[in-house]
This record gives sequence, C-alpha cells and structure tokens, in this order.
Amino acid sequence: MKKFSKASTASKKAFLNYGIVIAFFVIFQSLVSTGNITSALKGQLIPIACYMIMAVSLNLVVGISGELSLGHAGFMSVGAFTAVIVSSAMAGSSDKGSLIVSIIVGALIAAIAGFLIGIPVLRLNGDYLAIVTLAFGEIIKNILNCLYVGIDEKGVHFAFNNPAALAMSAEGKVIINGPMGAVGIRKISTFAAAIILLLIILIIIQNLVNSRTGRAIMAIRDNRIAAESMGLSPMKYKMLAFTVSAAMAGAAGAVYALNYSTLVPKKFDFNTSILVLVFVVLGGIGNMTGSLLAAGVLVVLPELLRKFSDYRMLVYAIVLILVMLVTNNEKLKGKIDTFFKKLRMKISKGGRK
Amino acid sequence: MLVHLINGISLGSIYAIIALGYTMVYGIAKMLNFAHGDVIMIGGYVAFFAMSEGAGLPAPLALLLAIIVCTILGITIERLAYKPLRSATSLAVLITAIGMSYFLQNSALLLWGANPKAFPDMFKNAEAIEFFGAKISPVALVAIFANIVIMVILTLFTTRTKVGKAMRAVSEDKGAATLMGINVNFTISLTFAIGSGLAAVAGVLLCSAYPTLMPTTGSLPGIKAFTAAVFGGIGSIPGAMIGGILLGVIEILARAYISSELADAIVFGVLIVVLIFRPTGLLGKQIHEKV
Amino acid sequence: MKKKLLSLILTGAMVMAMAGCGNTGAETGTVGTTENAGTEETAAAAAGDGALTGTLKLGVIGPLTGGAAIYGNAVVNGAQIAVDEINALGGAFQIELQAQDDEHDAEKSVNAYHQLQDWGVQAIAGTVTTTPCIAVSAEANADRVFMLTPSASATTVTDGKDNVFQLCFADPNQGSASAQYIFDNQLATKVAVIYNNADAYSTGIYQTFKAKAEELGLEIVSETTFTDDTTDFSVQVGDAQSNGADLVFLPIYYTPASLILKQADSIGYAPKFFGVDGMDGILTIEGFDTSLAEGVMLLTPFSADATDDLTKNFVEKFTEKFGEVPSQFAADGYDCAYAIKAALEFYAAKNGGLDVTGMSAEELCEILISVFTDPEFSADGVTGLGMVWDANGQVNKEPKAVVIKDGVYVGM
Amino acid sequence: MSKSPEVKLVNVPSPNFVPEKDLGKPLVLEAAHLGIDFGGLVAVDEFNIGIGATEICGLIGPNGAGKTTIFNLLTKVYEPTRGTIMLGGKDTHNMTPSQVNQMGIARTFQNIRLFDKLTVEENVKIGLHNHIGYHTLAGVFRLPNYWKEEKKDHEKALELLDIFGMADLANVTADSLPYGAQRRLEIVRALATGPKLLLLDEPAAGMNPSETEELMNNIRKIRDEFQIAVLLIEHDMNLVMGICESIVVLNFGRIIAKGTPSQIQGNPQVIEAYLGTHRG
Repeated sequence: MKKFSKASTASKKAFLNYGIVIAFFVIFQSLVSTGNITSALKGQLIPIACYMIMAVSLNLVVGISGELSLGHAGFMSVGAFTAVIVSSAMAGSSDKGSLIVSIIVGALIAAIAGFLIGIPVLRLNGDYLAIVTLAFGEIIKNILNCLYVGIDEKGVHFAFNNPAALAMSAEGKVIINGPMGAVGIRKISTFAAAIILLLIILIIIQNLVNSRTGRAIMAIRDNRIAAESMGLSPMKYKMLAFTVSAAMAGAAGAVYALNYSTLVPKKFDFNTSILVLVFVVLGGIGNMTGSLLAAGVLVVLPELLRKFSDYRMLVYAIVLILVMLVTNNEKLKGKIDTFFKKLRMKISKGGRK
Repeated sequence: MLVHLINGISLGSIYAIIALGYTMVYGIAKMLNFAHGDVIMIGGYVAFFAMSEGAGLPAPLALLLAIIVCTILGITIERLAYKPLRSATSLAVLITAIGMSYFLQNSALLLWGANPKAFPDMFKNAEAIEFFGAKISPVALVAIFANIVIMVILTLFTTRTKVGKAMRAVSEDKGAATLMGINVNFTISLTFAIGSGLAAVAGVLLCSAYPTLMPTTGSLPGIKAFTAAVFGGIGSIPGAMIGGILLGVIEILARAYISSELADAIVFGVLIVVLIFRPTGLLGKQIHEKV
Repeated sequence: MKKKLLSLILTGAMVMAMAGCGNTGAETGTVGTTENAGTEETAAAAAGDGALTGTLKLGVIGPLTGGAAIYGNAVVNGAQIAVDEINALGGAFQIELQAQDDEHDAEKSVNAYHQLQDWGVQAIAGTVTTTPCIAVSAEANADRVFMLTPSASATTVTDGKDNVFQLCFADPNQGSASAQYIFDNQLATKVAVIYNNADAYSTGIYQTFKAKAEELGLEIVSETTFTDDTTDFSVQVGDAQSNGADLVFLPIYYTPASLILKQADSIGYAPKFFGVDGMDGILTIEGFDTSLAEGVMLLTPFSADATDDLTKNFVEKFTEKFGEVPSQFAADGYDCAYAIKAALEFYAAKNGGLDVTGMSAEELCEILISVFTDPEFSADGVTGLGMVWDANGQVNKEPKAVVIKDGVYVGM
Repeated sequence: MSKSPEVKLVNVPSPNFVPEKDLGKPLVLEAAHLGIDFGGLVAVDEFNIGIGATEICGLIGPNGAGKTTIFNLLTKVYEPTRGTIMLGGKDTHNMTPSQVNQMGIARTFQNIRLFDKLTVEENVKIGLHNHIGYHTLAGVFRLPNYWKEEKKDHEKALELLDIFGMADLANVTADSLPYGAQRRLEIVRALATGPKLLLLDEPAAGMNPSETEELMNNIRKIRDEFQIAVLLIEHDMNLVMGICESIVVLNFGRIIAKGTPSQIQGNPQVIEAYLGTHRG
C-alpha cells in the first residue's frame, strides 16, 4: 500500500486543482446565467482565466525548471498578436473555429519564439538569465511596435517599421498598426473556452511534472551537475520546459486578445511580466494550486480596492511587501504561528467554558 | 556623429551613476534592488522642491538636501524591507524590491500628483559649448564630469579606506568577513546609503538633462541602468562605468542611425550578445562552480 | 492680416462646419461672445412644461494613476466643475458623477466600465485616452451605453459605432489645417516634424499634415519619431537642426514638447515651433521656464486666457478648486458634461419633458444618439461655440490660432 | 588517387596493469597523458590509468593532490587540456557529462549532490531515466506505455534501493535523510544509470567504522553482482587497503606511485607525500 502513497498525493494535488478550476467555472457560470453577478466581476472572468494560465505556465519555468524569467509577457504578446492576425484572416469562419485555430497558431508561434529565445537564454545562469529574459521581453515589445499588418482581398500583408510598405489595395484594412496596436479585433473568446484551455494546460503541466520528463526537469533544477552526470542533458530539458511554457503563455495571450476589441504591444511590457511573477511567488514556487489562487485573488484585488481610489496601488504595494516579509522571514513567521496557536488555544478554552 | 557620441557618453554617464548603485548593492547584498530607480525619482522631487520658489535654495544646497534625503530613505528601505529577508531566497527579495518600487511610485503620485514638473535649469546662463563644430549642452558635460569624479572617489574609497576594504570583504565572503570582526549589517547599510546618495546625484542630473519629473521618471532609466550594470559585469565598479557609457552611446547611435523605435531593442540585443560570449558581463568575475 | 489668415485655416479645415463661422469676430482668439453663453438656461426656461428633471448618473473613465494620469485627472476635474455648477443651480436636474481609473490600459478600462455599470451608469463621458476608448466603446456599443469622449481623438474610436461621439477634434482636421496655416503665412521654407508614433493622436495629425504639406509643396526636411517613454530628444532635435529646418511642427502633447524646447535651447537651436491642441498646457507645467516657449504657435480649440465669459468663469472656478490653470483636457471634460446636459434639454424641450431618474442606459443611449445626430442640435462650451456632430460621431468646431508672447497666449 | 600513408610504427610500453582476472577483457577506462591547467596553473599532468573490467581501484593522495579534478576530467565536467580518455575503447573528446554517462561511467560526489526536493525513489528514477522507455508525450497524455513503464521503473528502483536496505525510505525527500544514507543513496542513484565503471568520491566520509565495514561489503557486492569496475577516492586507509585491488597515488597533480595495496604501503615516496618532505 505504502509504495503508491507518493503517487496518490501527487494525483490528489492534481485533482484538487482540476476541482478548483471546475468549481470556479460552475459557480461563476451559474451566477452569470442567473444574473447574480456584478458586471465588474463578469467582465473579469476571461482575463482571470488567462492570468491563471500565465501563472501556472510561468510556474513551470520558475518553479519546476528553476529559472527566473522576467519576460513571460513577451510570449503572451506573441500569441496575442498572432491570434489577432489569424482571427482576422478567418473573418468568414465560425467564432468557435476561429478561436480554436487562433489559440493553436498563437501557441505554436509563441513556442517557436520561446525555442529561439531559449537557445541563448538557457546558456546563462541565475540573475544573468533573468536580465536576458527581461531584455527579450522588451525586444519582443519593440519589434511588435514596429509591426504593421494589413489584410485585403489578396491576403495578409506584413510590413516592418514602415506602414506605407503594406501596399494594400483600396479595400484593405490595417489589422495591426505598429505602436498603436490592433483595433477591430473579433471578440470571440468565451469564459467556457478559457476554462477548457486552462484545464487542458493544467493537465499537461501536471502530467508532465509527474512523469519521467518532469522528474528530469526538477532534477536539473535541484542539481544541474549531478543531473548531467546521471546522463541528463540540461539544455534539452530546460528548453522543453521553457518552450512549453512559452506556448502556454501564447495560448493565454490568444484568448486574452480575442476578449478585447483593441490591443497595444505596450500592454505586455515588463510590468505585466512582473505581475505574473508576483502571482507565482505569492502562490508558492512550484505550487500550481497557489498560482491559480494567487492569480485569481490578485487580479480581482485591485478592482475591489477601487473604493480606496488613489490609495489602491499603494495598498497593493504595502500588502505585497508585508506578505513577502511575513512568509519569508523566519522570526515573523514564527511569531505569527505562535499567535495563531495562542488564538486557537484561547478559542478552544473559551469553547470549553 | 561627434555630437551623437558626446550625447551618448553624457546619457551613459547618468546610466553609469545609477548603475553604480545597482552594482554596489548587488555586490554586497546579492540582491537586485528594483526600487533603486524610484529612489532617483524621489531625489529629483526633493531637489525640485528645494529649488522651487517656496524654498528657493541654491542648486548645490538642493543637491545636498536630495543626497541626504535619499541616503536616509535608502537606509530605511534596507532596514525595513530587505534586512528581515537577508536569509530568504533571492526571488523573495526581488519581489519585495518590486513591491517597494510600487510603493515609492504611488507615494509620489499621492504626494505630488501626476502632473509632470519641469525641473529648473541649473545652467541657465551657460551657453551651448562648441566642440569641433558640434554644439554640446552644458548639462551633458557636467554629467560626464560628475561621473568621472564619482568613479575616482569610489575607487579610492573602496581600495584605500578601511570601511571601503570592509565593503569589498563582505562582498567576497560574508561569513569570513564576520569572523574578521567586520560589522556586516553596518557595511550593508553603508552600501545602501552610498548607492542611494548616488541615486540622488543621478536624479538631479537626469532631471537637469531631461527636465520632466513624474512619479514614473525613475523606472525606465532604472531598468536601463540595471542593464548597464549587468552589461559591465554586475558587482564591478569599473564595469558599471563602462557598461553605462557603452549603453548610452549605443542607444543614441541606434536612435540616430537606425531607428528610434528599435533603439531599446538594439541596446538589449547587444546586451544579449555580450552575455552569450561573456556570461558574467564585460568585467564580471567568471564564476567556477566547485564540483 | 490675422483675420484673413484665420479664415484661411477655417476653409482649410476639411470637415469644418459653417456653423459658428459667424463668430469670427473682431477679436480672434477670443471667439464667442456672451450672446450664446446662456443657451442652456434659456433652453431650460423656455421649455416650461418640457423640463428636464431627475438625476443623471454620469460616469467618467480615464487614467487617474500611472504615466497618463495627468489627462484623466484633468478631464475628471473639468467635469466635476461642470457638475458642481449644474447641481448648484438647484434645479430639478442633477448629475451624479463617478470617475473610474483605467491606468491608460484597455483591460483596466473595460473593468472600470463594468464598475460603472454596477453603479448604474446612464451615460459615459469618456474614455479619456484612445486605446482604452476603443476597447470600452466596443463594449458600450454592444450594451447600448452612450459615450461622449472628451479627448480620444482617433477616428477608430467612433468608426462603426453609432453610440460614440467625440468632443475633441478628430485628428485629420488639425494636421491639414496646420499645414495650410504654415503655408499661407509663409512661416517656413523647411519644416521638421517630430511626432510620437506610439500615439494614435500624434500619428494621425502627422499623416494628414504630411499629405497636405506635399499637396501645397511645403518642404519637410526632417521627420523623426519617439515613443511614450522617450526623454532624450537630442537625436530628433539634432536632426531637425542639421537639416536646416526653420520651423519644427510638433503634433504632440505638451510634456514631450517641453523637453524638445529645452533640448533645442540647450544646443542653441532656435527655429519656430508650431503645435496643435495637445500643446496647450505647456505654460502650466510646474517649474517650466516659460521663456523657452516664447514664440511657440499653436492651434487649439481652448485657451485658458480667452476673455469670453464662459472661459473666464470656468478658468476661475477651476483654478480656485484645484489650484492650477485648466488644460484643454479639463476644458473637454467640462464641455462633455454640459453637452450631455444640453442634449437632454434639447430632447426634453421637443418631447414635452424628460425625467432621467432611473432611466435605463439603453433608453438614454437612443435618446442621446437621436439628439447628437439631429442637425438642429448644437452645444456651446469653452472649447467652441455651436459645436455640432455628424453621424460618424465627429464634432465640428473651430480651432483658434495663438502664439505665446510674454508667457501668455495671444491670438493671431 | 589515394595513397596509403607510410608511417613508422613504434612499440610503446603500456603504462597500465590490470588484475589477472580481468586479463583478456577490454579495459573499461584508459586515460593517457591526461592533464588540465587552470589559468596557467597545472592542476593535473601526465595522468595515465587503465582499469580492468571488474577491478576495484583506489585513487589516493594528500588533500589538494587533484583527485577530484581527475574525477571531473573522467566524467567530462572539465574538458582536459591534454591527453585522451577512452571509455570502453571510445574516445570521449568533446563529449558532455551526460554523453559519457550514457557510455557507462557514473559517479558520486564528495560534497553530496542529491536532488534535494525529490524523494529517494525519484532520485533513483533519475538514474534510471535513460532506461525508461516512454516518450514525453506518452507521459503528458498518460498513454498505456506510461503506466507500464512507470510500474517497471518503480519496481526496479526499489530493487536497487534494497541493496543498501533503503527501500523503506523510498518516499522520503532526499534532503531529510541522514548523512550516511545520503551517501548511500548517491551510490544507488549512480548504479541505476547502468554503468560499467563507478566512480566513488570519498564514499566513507563521515561514517563510523561499522558503517564503513558495511559499505566495503556493499561495494564488493555491487562489483560482483553487476560485474562492473569501481574507481574510488578515499582517505580511510582501512577501506582502501581492504577492498582495492590496485591503488594509484597522486601528489601535486601527478602520479607518484601505482601498485597493489602492499606495494603502496611500503613505498617511501608515498610515505613522504603523506608525511611531508624531508629536509636536509
């Protein structure tokens, strides 16, 4: 019996996460259909699901593979802008079909970007790797700022840094207009589609982690030199994690993009990468449940804090610092633990009276 | 060409002074202090209000005041937010630093509003200087000069004084330094103090060269300077200087001759190429993992 | 001479309405007299039985924090002044104003819009910036919520959305009007343009300016760009200087413009500078050395130094309440509130009264669309008198040409 | 066209010897003229060794003699500055540690390098990694092959752990094991990669005499059961003299003596190296 206990805790954790996602969907979908939800929350359901995907996919790199990436939003933007182009090119097709194809192509292109970027990035270590991912995130943003895409009856036209080079016919329509981004995006994302994608991605990540490949990735994280001398190629497995994570971010970007009618490259800058990293760190490195919950709470939190108006970002900053101090400082942690213990004692004593 | 080169060196000098703050703190506390850029912004505001009509301090006094305020701020941030995390993972410290950055920016927003302030011209009466036919603004020359002075002082400080040597010792090996009777906490606080003081100088120079002051003024130069520090080899003082100046020159030249949209991409691209060939930056120490 | 020039701009402005041209009186730059100032009151009074009553829930969306916060705050403050004025009249019609922050981000803006919906918003004066406005207007179009944007000037904001109207100029008008003005006055032989290509507003004006300049044979010797984060303009200004431009056209907001003026001054380059409405506000930057802006020309629908009663009243109240001179954005926000009120009054007068309390946003949306597209409807404000809207949602009003002399605007 | 190369062949004395029982079987490892410099400093020079198929060989020498550096050279953590390393008759020039591991060389580390956050069983499974026969996609989609192979894998891991009596610790995370158990786990993990040559870097460090005794038995047992060669670095002379069939002594990066335990024990150069240089 004992020999399966490890496997079953892993799958228990995995099923807990599927349960959370499904419960999230069922609860909010029923609230939506019965009209018992504020428009504010309703409007955030799709972005929340997207940020959850971003968080778990970044956790694959940061938590499982152990590399600090500060440019995750870059891959999201690659997927997002790819999806914009694909969905525009498929203007005649059904919403569902367009959405699915857009997500797949978005993920693929993001995966290619991830692979290409991974080649130089994964040779580096620690803080140097972090700064290079940051650099690539900014480079992707800059390149998208120079990208002009138009569509006319002859097909899709691309131009770089020169909108005039699109050379479109009179009926042509510009889809992506450099730094001004994309407008007139088809709004075809649905909450259900976002949830299904999130579930698929969770299944992929969790099955990957609990397999031969996932063990290899974690072994390289824990001790690269030992893993290498056990016959594992660090580059191969780091690359695998990095590319898969990029693809997932791309898929999230696709769903995100097709939920708004406009999109600018600047949306996916360093700050968005950091935002997602904060989800991962606060949720617990390597802890997928934590990532899901942190993403959900922290996306909604600033909206809930709107009544503090000007103070809300200040409150957010203070909360962030305090949480980091409390969870990472041994003394404070101990104090809080004893506080809760005392509290529990008091409560139980009170109960006995 | 010449004028772009000098403008690049001037911008690079400002980056270099900011990068020094990053690099010293990294060298000693092994942490990326993302709030450093925002200390620059605070320095800018302090100098701005000191020189504004209400207070009317002369420029050197305003600078001094900015240095004092930023130094105290730096030490306070270190004591409150970073010191409790000395033994935590570097990622936890990084996120705390980012939280601190948000905190400073939003405090500035609440205190001083979102409207940009135009930084007063400290060199109002100085004419543009002719240099082989290229016109150079006086601020550019002051920035370059300030950078050289700071470099010389810092190099002398870390090699000649007892405290400076202690600083290097702590960055080499914290444990051994403690055993040698060096007060590690004091040394780290001192590093933050110096880094933040330099941030004030950089803030005043930055705002003099590009005179708009907003709560977000420090963030982009902060990231660029951080890049410069990595470029030169994070932890290395001459590395910060070389990295900063190279970055400034590349940025200005790329903007002038290639594309202003792609200038940042080119800067980051060069960083990546450098790191591929020299994984710890231009002057960074090559680390051999002991097996 | 000046009068002639101004009329030339006006003819040059492509979609400019004829309405209001009669106001081009003796004192240009202070267009508008008191004759129309009391329109709302007279309309309300004349309505009698057709009175406007109830409380309107008006929402404003704009960046109140972050890098673009200045624009959002200005609009909100301007609208607040208008709402305070309206409510202070003590009439049966009151406005409840709620402003939501969007940090100049499409996602946050849609969130803000939904927050307003939860509050029960009936009409929106927003959003302030273009990109968020496109995202929100798509939502509002589907939900049938009326939007009058104070300052999102790109044509894509209104394209294909019958419920979205602009209070500011659409971009194309300003560019061609500026080129025409420069050409007619022979202000320059060689022109340089520095524009923000990350900004729909700036790029839009640049494109029409360029087209018009080519048509007129105005030589553009230097075209350089920058983006939102740019602070170093040495390359752009240097390029203009080395190409011998004697006029630099700046279709940009005043913050980067102040940096360009400073940079030019520091290298001893002194061409003429010509701006558009985004340049308004340059004199109000705290600590800015206004001598740098000496001689800068700009076309703007609003000038805080205008001497008409409407503007004087607004500037006085705004300065008193917020301690600063209102910018064009503040004026736009102010006018937005009044334009919506005027439209509701117009409808009330025609249809024997209107009680807006508890009216659904959808219902109000159709009413406001019908009024704004009614050729008889016009609104007056501090950014223009006799503003009328076309079916595309674009406004027709006239720009004023001013030059900065001794730190104040002087009409040209 | 092609002309056969006319070269002169010469006799070279082989510097190596192997136990008699391994005569006639190919050498598992043959290193010749091996050397490495670190920034101009010669760390290892002229290192020659040949290891027989089932030989247990000891590598000893004072601290800083370059023993671990030799392990790092043999496992390609460092690329040698000069010389050749032949594994099973193949040159390992420009190969990576993971490639040479797959050619049959596995090692443990002086400063323990376990996968701390993984369980004991998972650590062993990493060793088995290249012997597990399912594709990444089979893992992701939980194809039948995944279940079959994982089961096989699990059984194999327990079997290996059983050699050191650690099967009951399978689900404990590696970093919570006591020191001695961590050392033993490293050996099991290395063994799981299916090596022909096992390198042990101070396997008895930190162990008490009875534990060391047990370790010696286990090393012999492994050699006999798996028919592999063992090269070990050790300071505990009881262990070295007790199980090694041949010994190589290193000082200042060079071999100073080679031979059987009894030959080494009586070698004056070795004694000098350990006790210090006589002066005068």
